[in-house]
Amino acid sequence: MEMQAEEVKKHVKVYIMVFVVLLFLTIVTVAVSYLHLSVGVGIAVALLIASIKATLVGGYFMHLISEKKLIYATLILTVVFFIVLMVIPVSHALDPIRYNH
Amino acid sequence: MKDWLYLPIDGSAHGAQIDNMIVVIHWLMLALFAGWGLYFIYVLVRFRKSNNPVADSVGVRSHFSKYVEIAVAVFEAILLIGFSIPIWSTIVSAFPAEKDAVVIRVVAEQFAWNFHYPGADGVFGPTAIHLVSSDNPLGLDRDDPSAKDDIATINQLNLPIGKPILFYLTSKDVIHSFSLPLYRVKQDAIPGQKIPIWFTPVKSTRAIQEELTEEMSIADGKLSPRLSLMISMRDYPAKDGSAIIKKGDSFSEEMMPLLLQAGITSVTVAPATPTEVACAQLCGLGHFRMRGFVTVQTSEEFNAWLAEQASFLTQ
Amino acid sequence: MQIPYNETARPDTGLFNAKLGLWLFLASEVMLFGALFSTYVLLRVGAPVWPHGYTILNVPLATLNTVVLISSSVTMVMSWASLMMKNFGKFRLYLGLTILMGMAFLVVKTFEYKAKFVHYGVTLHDGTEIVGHLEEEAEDHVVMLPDMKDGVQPSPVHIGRAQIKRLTNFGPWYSTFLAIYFTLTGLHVLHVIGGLVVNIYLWGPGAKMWKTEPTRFTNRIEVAGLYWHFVDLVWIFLFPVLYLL
Amino acid sequence: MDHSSSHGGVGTTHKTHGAHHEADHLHQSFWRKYVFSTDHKVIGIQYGITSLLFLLFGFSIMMIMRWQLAYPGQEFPIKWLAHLMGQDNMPDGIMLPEYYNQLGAMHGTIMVFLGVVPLAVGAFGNYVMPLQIGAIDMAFPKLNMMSYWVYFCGGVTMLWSFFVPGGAANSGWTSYAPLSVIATTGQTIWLLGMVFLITSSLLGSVNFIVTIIQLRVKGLTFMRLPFFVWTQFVTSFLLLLAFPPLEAAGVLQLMDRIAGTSFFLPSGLVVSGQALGVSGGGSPLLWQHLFWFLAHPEVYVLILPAMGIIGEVIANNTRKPLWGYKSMIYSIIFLGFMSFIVWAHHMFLTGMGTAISSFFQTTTMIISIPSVIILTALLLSLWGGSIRYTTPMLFALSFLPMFAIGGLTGLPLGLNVSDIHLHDTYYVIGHFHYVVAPGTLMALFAGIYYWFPKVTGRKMNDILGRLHFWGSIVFMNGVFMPMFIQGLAGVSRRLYDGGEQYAHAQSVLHWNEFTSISAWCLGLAQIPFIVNFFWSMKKGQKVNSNPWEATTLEWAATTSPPLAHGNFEKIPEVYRGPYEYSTRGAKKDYTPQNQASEA
Ligand code: HEA
Ligand code: HEA
Ligand code: CUA
Ligand SMILES: [Cu+2]
Repeated sequence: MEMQAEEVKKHVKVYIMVFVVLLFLTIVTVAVSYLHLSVGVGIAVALLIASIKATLVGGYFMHLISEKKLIYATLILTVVFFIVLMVIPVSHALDPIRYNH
Repeated sequence: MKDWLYLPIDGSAHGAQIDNMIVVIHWLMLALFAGWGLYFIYVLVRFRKSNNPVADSVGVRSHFSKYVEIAVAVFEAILLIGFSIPIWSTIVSAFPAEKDAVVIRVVAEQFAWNFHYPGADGVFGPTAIHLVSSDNPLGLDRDDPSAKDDIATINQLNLPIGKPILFYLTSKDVIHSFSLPLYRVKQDAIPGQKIPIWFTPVKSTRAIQEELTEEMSIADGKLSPRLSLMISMRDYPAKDGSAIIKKGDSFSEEMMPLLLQAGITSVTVAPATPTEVACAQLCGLGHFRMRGFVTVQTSEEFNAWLAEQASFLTQ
Repeated sequence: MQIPYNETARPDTGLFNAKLGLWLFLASEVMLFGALFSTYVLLRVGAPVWPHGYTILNVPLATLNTVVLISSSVTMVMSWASLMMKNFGKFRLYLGLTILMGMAFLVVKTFEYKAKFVHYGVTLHDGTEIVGHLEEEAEDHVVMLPDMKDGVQPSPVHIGRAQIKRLTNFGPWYSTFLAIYFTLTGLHVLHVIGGLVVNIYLWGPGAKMWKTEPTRFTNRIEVAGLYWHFVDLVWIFLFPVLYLL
Repeated sequence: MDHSSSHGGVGTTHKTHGAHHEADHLHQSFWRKYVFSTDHKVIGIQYGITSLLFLLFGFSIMMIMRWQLAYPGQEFPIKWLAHLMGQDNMPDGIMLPEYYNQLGAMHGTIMVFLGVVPLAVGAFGNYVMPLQIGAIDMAFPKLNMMSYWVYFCGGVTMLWSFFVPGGAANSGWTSYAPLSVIATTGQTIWLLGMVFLITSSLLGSVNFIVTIIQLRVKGLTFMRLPFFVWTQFVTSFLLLLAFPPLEAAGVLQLMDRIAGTSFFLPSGLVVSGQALGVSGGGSPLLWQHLFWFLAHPEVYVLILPAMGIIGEVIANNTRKPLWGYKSMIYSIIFLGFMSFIVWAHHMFLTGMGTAISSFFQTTTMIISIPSVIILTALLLSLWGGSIRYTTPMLFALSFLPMFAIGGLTGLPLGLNVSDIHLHDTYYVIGHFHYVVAPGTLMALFAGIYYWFPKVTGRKMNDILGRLHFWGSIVFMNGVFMPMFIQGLAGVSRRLYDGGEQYAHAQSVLHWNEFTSISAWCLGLAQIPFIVNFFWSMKKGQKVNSNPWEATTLEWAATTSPPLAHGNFEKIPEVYRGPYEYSTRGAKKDYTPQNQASEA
């Protein structure tokens, strides 16, 4: 592997910091849920926090901040299809031409 | 082209738009196929090994193919923007107002079509699951005032000619597909959803029957499955003048020898029920026989039919 | 005969085979959970009412589990870092901790599931729904102890069988909320179990490889770690989506 | 990048296909060598044989169904076969509607998931692709073996489903809910089988992508890859990203069937007059979305490897490079990408407003353009060639007009207005069979005739091959052309009696008999192939390692068959593009990729 032991030591500090932030964000998201915000705001806040946490895990624990191009390309492709998959079935379900009863 | 394509008779106001599109697309397909097909045959002959022992590694140098591809793309764009999108937005996603239309609920089930007319008051009575029974497949609450005059039929759909018909389509169990091939209507019936569709019939069932009238040979003296779906379009008397079959009647096994004895070897017939509801979506073992009948008639006939149905209710 | 780039990275891609393979696998996993999240959204927007997760599920336990899983992710990455620093003893310790926390997660989950299965809901013909514990189940009636409401314990209710439209426990069949809850978390639990099996193998018999092929072994830990972090990542979304919203 | 020196066996030159090597592996037991082998070639052959048997099986059940369609309600003439299928399914030799539906669903499932894809990807991809990129094996040989065996379990599971109470799945290969949720046990088994098949495909696609990216030999850049490898590459991405949503859907449907959930069941269902005692609140359309999210990319999985084979065979038999190689590659990449956003063209009539349906018909029209470009490039590749009418070439050439018919008939289906009349009719059946049967199947046959010498060291017989070709092409058209006529007349698909009861079907009903007789003749036309296949293995004309004088590595750098483990005596190096045929100034009319200078 290209990485040297010295470098890894530095990484370890980062891992600990990330860990602390993750714990903190967990507490925040639980605390926010007790505020009983309106559904829309609640969802937005919760998803925002989850996304930050996911970015931290992906970026540092999974080393995505310094990964190879090939992996970025694969993940970007996946994310595009993921979004398609999230958006289209729902928009069809909300298509005004139909009524649910 | 339309005749070559075996498209069935079209009895609806909007159907011609669908048919035209099918025809236009098939012209495009034919042109592409014929053009490339001729090229293909030419190439296969000209560049066979014995005729052209050494290949030219570059091959085609012209940009002709690029223009063909662009032409195809342009043609598709025209079909999309010029035809498909605007037609869809008028015949599928825009609807006549309920007050201007004949409104009918269609409830599909394994394996029958229930039609629900609101009756004189124009209001559909409420339905409930626990009321569903074999006598009341819709689960109509007959105690409710608005349901008192509602008419429910099974597999028989009567429609007045020339008026927009607005259907609300749903299903009790699985997905079916409500298809009127001769009126170019098709729409899935999905449980839990109420999907509106509409069309205007412009040809009556009788007129279609006239159009489909044909001569059919009965020389083999058998009642073929096909003939059993037909009605006679003429009276056929025996030699003694007594009627074997009258106009509008269907054929039976017994008639066949009689007809032959009378020297009749071919008969003028038309489909008994040319306008049908077909179920187009696989819905179980009875999918193939989930067939309903459409009768498109004049407004007078339609009103008379409604009145007749209403009179059954009061009994 | 050795397959090339099992151990070292291919220069033009900068990757060894298993790492690329695992990322591709994770891409497919994203689509798998994506479809389920899409299902969740679709069911939710289609539902006339959708319960808040915290009214049905146990948020403190889930918070605990979140902390456990996040911690296990850290120890996982630390175990890899220990190998990078050639410290096999620490590696064993950290990977061991990861495994223990993975198991703890499963234990907590078991309690959560069990609580659901002894929780009942009854729907009456008039549409009212009573939720609580089943005290008594007789031929002609049942007795329900409704859940606490605003800190007050309501008294048990006697319900005649004739009134009941539907009486079931809080299994996946109870409602679409519980259906998607059990499916998502169940699938996630299966992923945790899969990760545990791999980690236990790498902690135990698989660790022999460190002696013979240390680089390949480090690669393996890195790849196992990627998977484990992904499992953590899925939970990071499951937790707010199911419990908090 | 040069790894050939690092490990034993690879760098050293063996004298002949041979002795030395066999000795290495003599101690391997029969099981390790032929059954649980990790050698990509053995696995490829395993996939090949299994999938051909499934193709034959899928075709056979369709030949039985075609009797019912031609002569509805009449006794099946082959008594022992009717007997074999059981009194419950064919009492007195007359097929029941339930059974017709089972056979129909299983025909679709078997042909797609157990026949064509495993043959195109599992067999050809596994056998040929590593050779074409100069790899000694797949990147993960053990995983490769697992893919095959998981596929095998999936196949066995599917066959088993015929024997459970109520028989096999009967809700179509599309398994639309709620019908599939309330169906008999066979559906559960079908779902289990699908979980196996999906898992197998996922393992396989990861392996393929890693192999293609990581194991290309020195000098083999992406733009020097044979077209076939490119098609396998894109195909693997489709499998990788499109299958998981179906897996999710399969899990949800299993939950609905086993755990009593209501993912696909809306509230208020009444089945056979009885209210269904479930919570309700689900969505039947969700299944369709998740299914077609896979199934549309899946149809390109059916066609891309076929196009790859066609590209190889055409370049080789015209003795010239593929015309527009680069544009073909960009086209398949674009095609692959677009195939993820057209799926709802299967759902135009599920209640769709202008906005969503316009989006999907637009993407559908856009996706037809790369197909047009690929086909055009293949057609133009013929110009200036020196065409050799070998057996594989005949099959490859027939693919072009057949795929054209199938593809062109996709257009009226892709425009929602014309789809109103054509949806769920035999027109759709005609459309896709033209692409998968006279299209893909003919390409797969081309591949078998083309690579047979590589696998066995012997050529298949040309006379039998021609017999097979003409019989197949004539009767395939006999089977599928009338379907357009019936479809335009409005005849629905999946009708047990072939439309006998419907008045609007009467004028085109007589075609059913014609179609069925063509199908049976098509069956007969396969006999020369089956005979040829087995006869040539033992008795076929022996050929050298490059009988077609081809340029790509599987021919140019290795023996036939390639060495049992490791493929190559010496790992080749690549100096040029894949199809350097008839290069000016070269001595021979082909220059292999691994040839350093144009001597
Ligand atoms: C290999 C499989 C395959 C391929 C490649 C395609 C290709 C296409 N398909 Fe097809 N399709 C299926 C398999 C396939 N399909 C299956 C299995 C179904 C049914 C599933 C079911 O319901 O059970 C289906 C159903 C289906 C539908 C749904 C119909 C319905 O249910 O109502 C639609 C609608 O848009 C559609 C469209 C298309 C289009 C636009 C293409 C385009 O990609 C085609 C593009 C190609 C061309 C436009 C040809 C170009 C021609 C030339 C350049 C001329 C050359 C001439 C000579 C050589 C002479 N297909
Ligand atoms: C890849 C997909 C594929 C293929 C290749 C085929 C091939 C064929 N199909 Fe299939 N078909 C489907 C996929 C496919 N089909 C699907 C998805 C459906 C829809 C199902 C549904 O409704 O849910 C369908 C439906 C369908 C129907 C409609 C049924 C209905 O709606 O009720 C019909 C009707 O004729 C039919 C016929 C045929 C015929 C005659 C062939 C022939 O072309 C078959 C030719 C086969 C061969 C030529 C076999 C060659 C193999 C060998 C010779 C083996 C040799 C063995 C060794 C050497 C060991 N098919
Ligand atoms: Cu109802 Cu098919
Ligand atoms: Cu499609």
